[in-house]
Amino acid sequence: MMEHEIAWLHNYLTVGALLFGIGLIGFLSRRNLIVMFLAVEMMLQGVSLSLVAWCRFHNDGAFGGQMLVLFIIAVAACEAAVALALFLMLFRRRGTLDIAVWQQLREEDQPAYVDQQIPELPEPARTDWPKLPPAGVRPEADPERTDYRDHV
Amino acid sequence: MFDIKTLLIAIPALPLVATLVTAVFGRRVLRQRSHWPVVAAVAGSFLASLLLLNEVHKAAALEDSNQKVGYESVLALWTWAAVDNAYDLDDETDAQGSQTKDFRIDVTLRADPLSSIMLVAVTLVSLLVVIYSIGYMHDDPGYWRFFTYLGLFIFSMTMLVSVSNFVLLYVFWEAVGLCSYLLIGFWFQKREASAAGKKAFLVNRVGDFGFALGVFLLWTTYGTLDFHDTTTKDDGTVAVAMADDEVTTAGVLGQERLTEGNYKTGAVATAICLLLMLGACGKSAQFPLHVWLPDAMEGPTPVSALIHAATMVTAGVYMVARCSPLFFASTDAQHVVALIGGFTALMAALIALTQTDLKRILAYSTISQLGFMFLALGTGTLVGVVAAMFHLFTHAFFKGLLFLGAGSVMHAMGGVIDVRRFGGLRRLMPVTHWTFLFGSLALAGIIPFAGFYSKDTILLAVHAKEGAFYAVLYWTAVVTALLTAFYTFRAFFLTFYGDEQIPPEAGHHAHESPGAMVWPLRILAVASLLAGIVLYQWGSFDGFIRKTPSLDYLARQADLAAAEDAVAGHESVEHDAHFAVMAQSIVIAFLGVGLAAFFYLGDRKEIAAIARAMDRAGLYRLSHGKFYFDTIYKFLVVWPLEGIARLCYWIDRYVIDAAVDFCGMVPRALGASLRPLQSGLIQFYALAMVLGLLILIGSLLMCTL
Amino acid sequence: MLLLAVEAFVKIALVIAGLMGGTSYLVLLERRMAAWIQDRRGPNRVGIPLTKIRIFGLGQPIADGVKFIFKEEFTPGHVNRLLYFVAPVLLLSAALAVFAVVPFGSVLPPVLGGEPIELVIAPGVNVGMLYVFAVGGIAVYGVILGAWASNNKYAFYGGLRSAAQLISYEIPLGLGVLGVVLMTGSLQLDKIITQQAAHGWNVLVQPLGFFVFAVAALAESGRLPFDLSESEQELVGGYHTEYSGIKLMMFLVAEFLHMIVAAFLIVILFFGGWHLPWITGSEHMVSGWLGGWLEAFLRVGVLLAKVLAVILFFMVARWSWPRFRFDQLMVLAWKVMLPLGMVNLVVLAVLVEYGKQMADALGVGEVVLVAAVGWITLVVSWVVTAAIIPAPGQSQALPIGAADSIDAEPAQQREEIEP
Amino acid sequence: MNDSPWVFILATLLGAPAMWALLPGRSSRGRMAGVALGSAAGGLLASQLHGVGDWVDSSLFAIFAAVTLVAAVATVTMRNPVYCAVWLALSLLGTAALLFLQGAQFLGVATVVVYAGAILVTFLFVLMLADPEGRAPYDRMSWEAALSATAGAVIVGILTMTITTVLAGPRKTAQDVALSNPDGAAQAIEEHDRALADGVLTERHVARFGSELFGRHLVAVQVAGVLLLVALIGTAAIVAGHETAPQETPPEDENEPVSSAARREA
Repeated sequence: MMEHEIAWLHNYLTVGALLFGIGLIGFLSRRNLIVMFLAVEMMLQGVSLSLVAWCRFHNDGAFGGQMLVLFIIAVAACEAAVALALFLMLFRRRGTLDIAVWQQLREEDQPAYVDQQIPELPEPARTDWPKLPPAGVRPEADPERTDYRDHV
Repeated sequence: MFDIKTLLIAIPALPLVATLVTAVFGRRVLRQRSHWPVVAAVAGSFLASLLLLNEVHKAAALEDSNQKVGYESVLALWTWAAVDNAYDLDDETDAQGSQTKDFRIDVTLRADPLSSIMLVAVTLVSLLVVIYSIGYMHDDPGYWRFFTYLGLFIFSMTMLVSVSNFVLLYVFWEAVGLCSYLLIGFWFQKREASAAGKKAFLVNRVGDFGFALGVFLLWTTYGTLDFHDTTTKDDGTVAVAMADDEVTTAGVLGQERLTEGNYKTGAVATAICLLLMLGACGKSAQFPLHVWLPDAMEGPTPVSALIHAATMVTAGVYMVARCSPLFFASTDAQHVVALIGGFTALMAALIALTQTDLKRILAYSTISQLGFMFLALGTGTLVGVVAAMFHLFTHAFFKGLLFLGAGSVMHAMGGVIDVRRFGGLRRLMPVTHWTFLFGSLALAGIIPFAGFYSKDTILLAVHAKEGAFYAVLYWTAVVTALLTAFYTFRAFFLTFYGDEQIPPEAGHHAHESPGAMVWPLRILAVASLLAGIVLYQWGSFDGFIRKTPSLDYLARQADLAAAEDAVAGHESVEHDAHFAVMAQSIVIAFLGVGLAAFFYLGDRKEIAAIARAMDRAGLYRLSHGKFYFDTIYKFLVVWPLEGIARLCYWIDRYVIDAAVDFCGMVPRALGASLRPLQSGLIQFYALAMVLGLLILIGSLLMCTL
Repeated sequence: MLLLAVEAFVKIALVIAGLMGGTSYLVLLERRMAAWIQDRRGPNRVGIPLTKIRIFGLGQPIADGVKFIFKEEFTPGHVNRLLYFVAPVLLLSAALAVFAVVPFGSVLPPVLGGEPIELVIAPGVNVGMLYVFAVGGIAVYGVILGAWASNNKYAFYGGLRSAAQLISYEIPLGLGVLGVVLMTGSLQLDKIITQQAAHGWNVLVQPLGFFVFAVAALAESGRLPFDLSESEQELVGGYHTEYSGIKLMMFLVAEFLHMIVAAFLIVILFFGGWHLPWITGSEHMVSGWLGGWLEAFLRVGVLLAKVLAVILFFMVARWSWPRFRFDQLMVLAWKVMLPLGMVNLVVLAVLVEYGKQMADALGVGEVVLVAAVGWITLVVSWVVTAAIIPAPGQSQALPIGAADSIDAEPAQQREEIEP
Repeated sequence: MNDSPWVFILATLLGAPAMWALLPGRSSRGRMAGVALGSAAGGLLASQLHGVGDWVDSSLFAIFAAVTLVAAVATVTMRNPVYCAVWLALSLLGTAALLFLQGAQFLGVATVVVYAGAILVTFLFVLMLADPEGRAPYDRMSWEAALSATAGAVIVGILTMTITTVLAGPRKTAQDVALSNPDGAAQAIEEHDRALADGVLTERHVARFGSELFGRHLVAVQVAGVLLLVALIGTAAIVAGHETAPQETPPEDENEPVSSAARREA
């Protein structure tokens, strides 16, 4: 029924717009390169939803909207591969995924952006390590060579 | 197999290819073998020129019965530029009834007696000079560069001679000028050499400017710049006109204009001729633009021989000869040409008397001889023009020979060229001595050497003209001939006779030059001896070169005049005059040689006495100081120009630059205010993009709703 | 509607029960196979509890299961609790979800006069084969998240290896499937079976595709030549090092389920599914004796027998071949399997497009021609590959990390030369 | 259709501070407030949803949409990047389900296979390799959270308002005409459903999709293939060319662009 078709379209476009917007916020505000990229993928998903909705609304027998989404997926795959390679290179250079480290392209006389305050990590909860049986002497643990990371 | 068209293309193409090869591979691959491509190419060109001469000779002989004026064969290669409706015919219509004409430049080559004989002379001298250079330039660090430049020059010169169009003529006119500049300044580390190159270039600019104006005036006057006639075909293409094409556009020196004598007279003609003459003065070093040629001797001696004696400097003569119908239309212009030629000849000879630099003596001699040629051209008669070309031809040989000989001496003396510092070299350098003697005899005009015949024909031509003006010029020429014989043998005796004296710079070089240098001397010596007799006595040069269309035109005019004269019965008078002039010329030549022998083979005290006497009168200093032309130019031209340049510099620095700086300040200030936007933070840029997107969507929304 | 729901529910229950029971007894079977291969007896003692009846150790799976369920479930203190719990559940559900589109027979004759009952949980899924891939892709998360959440370096290495391996081998797997899909023209598994029943089994027609697919499927199931993610000798237990109790059982069952899925897919895609010539008929619908019931059950039996045969092959393979090194694993995926899959696909595409014309021109049957070309392709590519890829002894590849130590010294020298 | 743009504006106004509060850098109490605000905004939006077909479709849509959006918000706001990726995977699954609901079966599966199965796993891989702890300081900060939240909210507001106003505007289609005629309504609906079943909702969806893809869009497919190949080669070149690239020493100059976070890392 036509009313329903409009409702379908309306709902999907709303969800698409929201996905796009949330992805945009994520892209703008997150500092981790990879999380930024995830946000971009989310924006693409928002667009894909809208396209498919329009395809259905117009009852497009040629699947125009869906085709476009398919190519979006293909391009996203390329983009992901190249971006990932670049991220790896950046990470090898500086050992961090922080995007704010890469700001050399600013004008020469401009001051660098420096974070004002870094929220402290909450103190990790005390871990109850398993106790050794009484027969043995507890070995001296080398903090540099622990098998466990201190926290997840 | 070797038809005229193939040969015409081959003659310039071979040196061009050689130039490219040498330019590309010379520095790294060929190195001390850089001469091979050029030698091979120029030898090929020379052979092609000979074949071309032969073909043209045969063809010209066949043409006799035809209606055409002279013989010419034009080869159109491609269209270089074309502008439709470029020329307004003011109230005239051409054969198609059109009010306007198209401007087009075709790359065309022509073969006629004048160009073919020039090509032979150019390529022969080039070949010998190139071979000579192998010995002269060996071990020079710029060996490959020298041969590249030489190849480029030979290409340009052959093109200059064979093009059939004023624009291309101008192009290659400039090209040879460029080569001249490059080669004068070949040893650019030497301050004098680079300054001389610059001077030559700048002085030539004055002449070339006049030449360019002349070409413009030609275009507006005649509506074409082609030498030959062209025809418009049905399909709109333009081609070289053949004999039976009906609709043709008359070229400046084309058949149609020549047969009808359709040349403008009066002020326009005089203006054209004078402007062209200005160009010729620059290139051929005539007064008042002669000052660059002596300084050009700073270049390597083969260059002096090839460019500044035998070929390039004669381009002016060639051009005036080629355009003789234009000059024929203006008596005033003829007078100017003759006056300049006569004056230059005398002046340069006077300067040459006292110079001590062997090459400069020869340079002033070249100026003087070129003056002779212009004097002959200034007569405006067929005899005169042919005489000028004849002298050009022979002069190329013996002046090339003299320069090469001087180079040989210079080579042996370790670069010393001052005649006061060496002497008595005849035993040390026998071949150079003998060949130099041949050249000197030819230059002095001793019978039966080539110079005698050509100079004699010039004197005859001038003598044949009536009127006080030409009478004065004739006696000037006679005096000049005397001076020529004197200074030539002065140089010869100072160099090769007297006590043997070798400057310390010579070192181990003080011996006869190597074979590559000696053999060209021998060949040129033979040419200097025989060229005159062979060509003059058999009359073949005269008869052949008259087949050139522009000269044939003169011949027809002369025939008309001769028909009138025949009534008056001048024939025998001329014949008598001929012998008189010849006798006079012989006597004068021997007189000059004798005087030189008297002064310079004998006791030097007499020279000193005369020199002191001359000095007291100020004459010696005047001559030795080259009539102070350089100083005069410095006061009249250089200093005012420098003043203007300083003024311009000041204006540029403090007015124009300040304005530009101010203009630059504005965006800089703008940029400074916007610079914080370039924060380098990627997310800031993304935010800016989003804001832009918002504005875009918002405005779209406003429009839609 | 209700009937449909009931039917689906019954089928789901049947499949899950069958899979769970089958898995537990396959574990027993595997242990017995291992014992047989290693010339020992294996678990043969557990029978009916409280009696002395041993029945060849058939009670062993029940005992194992009970032990797993009642064992203390120890959760280390340093794990990321949420993902630590989610991972096994995710893995097991993904492994089970694959069976939604995998048929375990053809159809049953109509019971209540309605439509015949399809012996697959979700009949008529257009994208059947792709669905398998999608769910397989989700399964990777179970491994990698469990490994990360364990917060243990052995588990972490196992997870990373597993992720790389699974992603890499999905490509040859897909290429192998594409050949079949190209022949069939459908992604639905039951249609693929019907097509083979009509035109011959794919294993005869495209042996190269079968080879590629079988190797990739073995790698995807993570069994021994390819079990780098959990290799006991290096990584203790790989991604489930820190797991115990029922969560460990979930991982192990899921692993077995992967193998079963691989076996099912190999059988369905290449061995004709339920089809056995001259015995089971070749139409999708059943007919014949007992209203078709006999044929229907015969088909189920044939299918399961084939699957069991493949599983047995897997088990023999497990105890016969040594484990790959990781770089060899990657070389095999990207430099051998991928090109071979491409070759297979290209050859098949040409055959599908021009096979009929060529067969007519040569005067042979199309199937014969395609099969001949397929076998020639296999032989040729095998020879070429063997010529190109160096034998293990001559391999230039170095273990990961070895290259760094070799390069380290020159790098230092370079730094000294270039200030 | 009782669409009122004001509801969307209100939801946007609530959503922006909700996102701001949820983004990294706030206290946990602020996050609770963010969750509350976000739920309110979500509820407002949900009230604007339209019924689609029968209750099964409607509820399925509501569930999938909720999963997608909640997972999306979680993706953006999680402090631990591994969690971000996992939530994005869930969001992608929700998207895939929504695509299925629209009849785009192939795309749904492709999304899961390519995005969730390959791309995201690779990212997870790198994330785990790069920062196994997941406790980097830069993940606990955001850049200008308020500004970006506002920008995103404004975009969403504009988009949704456009949707409502445009779709609610007067439309004259054949179906509308039929709908205005009560007698023809049933027939029109039937016709439309049949058309849909023949069109995008066709039984043979994948076959039709494939024939369109390799028919009309063949060139685009080729181009996409070339693009993928180029990306493959480029990636290999980028990574392989710098196998032994030394770790860049941090610049000594204090004015150089190193955030304090990076310095702490070092």
